Amino acid sequence: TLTSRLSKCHKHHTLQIELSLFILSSGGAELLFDGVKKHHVTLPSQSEPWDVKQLLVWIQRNLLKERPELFVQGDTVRPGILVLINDADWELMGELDYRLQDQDNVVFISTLHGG
Amino acid sequence: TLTSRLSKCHKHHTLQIELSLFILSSGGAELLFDGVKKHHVTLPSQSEPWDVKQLLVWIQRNLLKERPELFVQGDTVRPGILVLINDADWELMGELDYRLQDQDNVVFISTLHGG
Amino acid sequence: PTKAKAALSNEDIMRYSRQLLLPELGVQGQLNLSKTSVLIVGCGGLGCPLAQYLAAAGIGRLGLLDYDEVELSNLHRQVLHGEENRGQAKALSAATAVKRLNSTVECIPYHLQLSPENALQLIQQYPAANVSSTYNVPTRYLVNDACVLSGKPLVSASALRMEGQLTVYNYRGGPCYRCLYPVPPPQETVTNCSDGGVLGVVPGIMGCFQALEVLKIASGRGSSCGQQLVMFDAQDARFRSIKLRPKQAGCAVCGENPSVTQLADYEAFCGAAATDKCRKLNL
Amino acid sequence: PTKAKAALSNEDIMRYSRQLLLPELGVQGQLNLSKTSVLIVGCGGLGCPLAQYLAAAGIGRLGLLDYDEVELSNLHRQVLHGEENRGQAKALSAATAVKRLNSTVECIPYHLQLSPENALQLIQQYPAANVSSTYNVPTRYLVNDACVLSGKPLVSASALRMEGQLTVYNYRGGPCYRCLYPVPPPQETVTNCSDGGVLGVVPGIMGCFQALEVLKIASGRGSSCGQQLVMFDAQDARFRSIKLRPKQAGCAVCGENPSVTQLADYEAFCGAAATDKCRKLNL
Ligand SMILES: [Zn+2]
Ligand SMILES: [Zn+2]
Repeated sequence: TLTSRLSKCHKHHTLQIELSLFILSSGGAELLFDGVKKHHVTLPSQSEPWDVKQLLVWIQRNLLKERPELFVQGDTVRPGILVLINDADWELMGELDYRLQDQDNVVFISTLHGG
Repeated sequence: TLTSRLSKCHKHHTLQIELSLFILSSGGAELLFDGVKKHHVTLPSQSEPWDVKQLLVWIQRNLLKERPELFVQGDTVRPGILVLINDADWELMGELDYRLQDQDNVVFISTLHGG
Repeated sequence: PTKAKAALSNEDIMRYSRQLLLPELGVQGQLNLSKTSVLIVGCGGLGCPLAQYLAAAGIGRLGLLDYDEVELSNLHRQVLHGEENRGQAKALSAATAVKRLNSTVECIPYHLQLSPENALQLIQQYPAANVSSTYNVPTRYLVNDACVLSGKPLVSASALRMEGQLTVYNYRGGPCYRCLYPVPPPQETVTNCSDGGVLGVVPGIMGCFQALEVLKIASGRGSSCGQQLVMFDAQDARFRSIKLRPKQAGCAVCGENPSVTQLADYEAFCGAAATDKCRKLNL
Repeated sequence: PTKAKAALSNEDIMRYSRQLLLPELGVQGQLNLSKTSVLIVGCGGLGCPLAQYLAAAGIGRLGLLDYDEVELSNLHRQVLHGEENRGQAKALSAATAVKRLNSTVECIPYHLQLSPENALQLIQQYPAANVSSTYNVPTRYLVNDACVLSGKPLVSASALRMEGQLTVYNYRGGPCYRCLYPVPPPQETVTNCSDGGVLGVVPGIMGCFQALEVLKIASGRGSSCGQQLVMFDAQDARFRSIKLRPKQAGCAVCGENPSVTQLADYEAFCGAAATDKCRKLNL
């Protein structure tokens, strides 16, 4: 199904100029986003399809208010943050290489340590 | 959105011969269905669109094993059973007159009285 | 009705420090809790965790109502009671346990059965959320009507076998129990825990959930479960939230021309007794 | 290890009658519970309801481990303890409360800190599910590795502010904690309850949920939360279930060529102390 989603995604991007995403953060990760848990964002059109690696850069530039090092390390998310794409662990979706589709749901969740 | 769904539904039926539904029961209502909570059923094609009223008759004839009076009273479900269509109370969807669409999710839930 | 606190004591600040930190609660929310009184109808599988977490959080006054006595067969799910409380009134046993946890909560045990004669007077003493965890059908209609007539929300839950349900009735323009169920179910279709069984931790989860919604209402944040049915299936560990119908104009008690304007005979209305002591197994 | 019961006593049948009725449990499931021993690491906000419902349901043996003493600021969420238990070891206080509810459960309090030196020996005494409700990072890796090395499932939950998370690790071929988090988080990103606060009923709900999954595993039905992350948001009263990655071939402890074959220094690995007594507020 990953392949079918990817091909659907390609088709999508040839038709479409902008990419609309739901970005959610929880478990404390929302504190990096000014305490706001739900963001509905629109990524500008570009010739290549957007992948998660590019999304992380875009988020750093456009959504994070301070201390980006608590969100990314190198070109990936920092240890302790789990990324979910459409309610599945991003590891199942291709991680940084996953090509985003319109209306995708991306969640950044910080592991909780309270009890 | 109800109107748009209905028109989508009409269009659907002119293209399609059979109607595939997910029928779920819980809260005790599943005991009327031989204890099985999830049924994936296919309704035969007919000239008119299927509505919930007809579905209740079909269920009585095809799924209920015994004591249909514990499921329906007159042409509607008996008091104490709530009907949900695609995760909404059927009262919001038109109740008996709601025209079923392919892949609809219909839930029959018995009110629980334990504590 | 309950002593209006102007400020938190040093001991309060210590005790509630971990929840005072929450922007969703804070000092004002904690003061709101201390001014809230809640009536818990039924100190069983739902009422036990409910009373426990409301008391722990610092609810001002807690009414604990149950007509029944503690039995050994209750202890697999009614975790406020202990072996030594067998034979004791559940309301008293629950009050003792709650006091052990938080002696600053005003705890009032009612060892009696809620009836059309006493319900309104009792419920009017509890200005905020009125919580039902009662299972039999006549008492559900009685509590619902009493809440509608006194203009109070009803945080209602139930649990049976491996399933649970929760709704906040009569809340912010949402439906009441009668809006959803205008006609009582046939008696032979009603199963209770003695008949159908229940895994104890299922009312545990649902009772905690009730406590959460009561605390959200009482602190001033508001519940997210009005006009919602939360369904829990313990076997696949799944919750589902269902959008319910709005308040019904034709409802007999909360509608535009109500026919129910005072409490009546609910056993006759439901064709059932308001106890769960004896009941046949059906479904 | 725990006395193998061949049949239920008359008192057992009475006590557990409401859950014996369940086809999902029945007499065989109840006997399975009575043969199960569970180690609860941490008798705090999660451990309290967890111990309560496991004992109520008739788990055979319950190990209750906590190095800490009861404080007033615990009581808003750690509902097994009472005001009179202030200053007492949590493990002892919890054991006393559990005994009050069900004296037939073998209860073993451990007033100590889990360490690389004692963890394996302790955990190996608990053949079935091993439950962690511990919050600090080094202890999470320690418990995870000890469970993987002893081949036991780990029913893990956490709660902070108005949120909860739950996963069953190392269960039926699913991932372990390290498969998900091969590298510990930077210490300044770790918040605990003293820093971030928590609404008491949130660990209440998550601890009950842990009890449910332990009971499903212990009775023989199996958990539905392996390779799943259950997220709970108390503010909008929503649960979400997320499909996680499978067991990772490259995992340092459960992978094909594990580099962790015995317990090591977890404080050094995580750059953090294995207590939650002092920690700065960050996020
Ligand atoms: Zn109404
Ligand atoms: Zn692993």
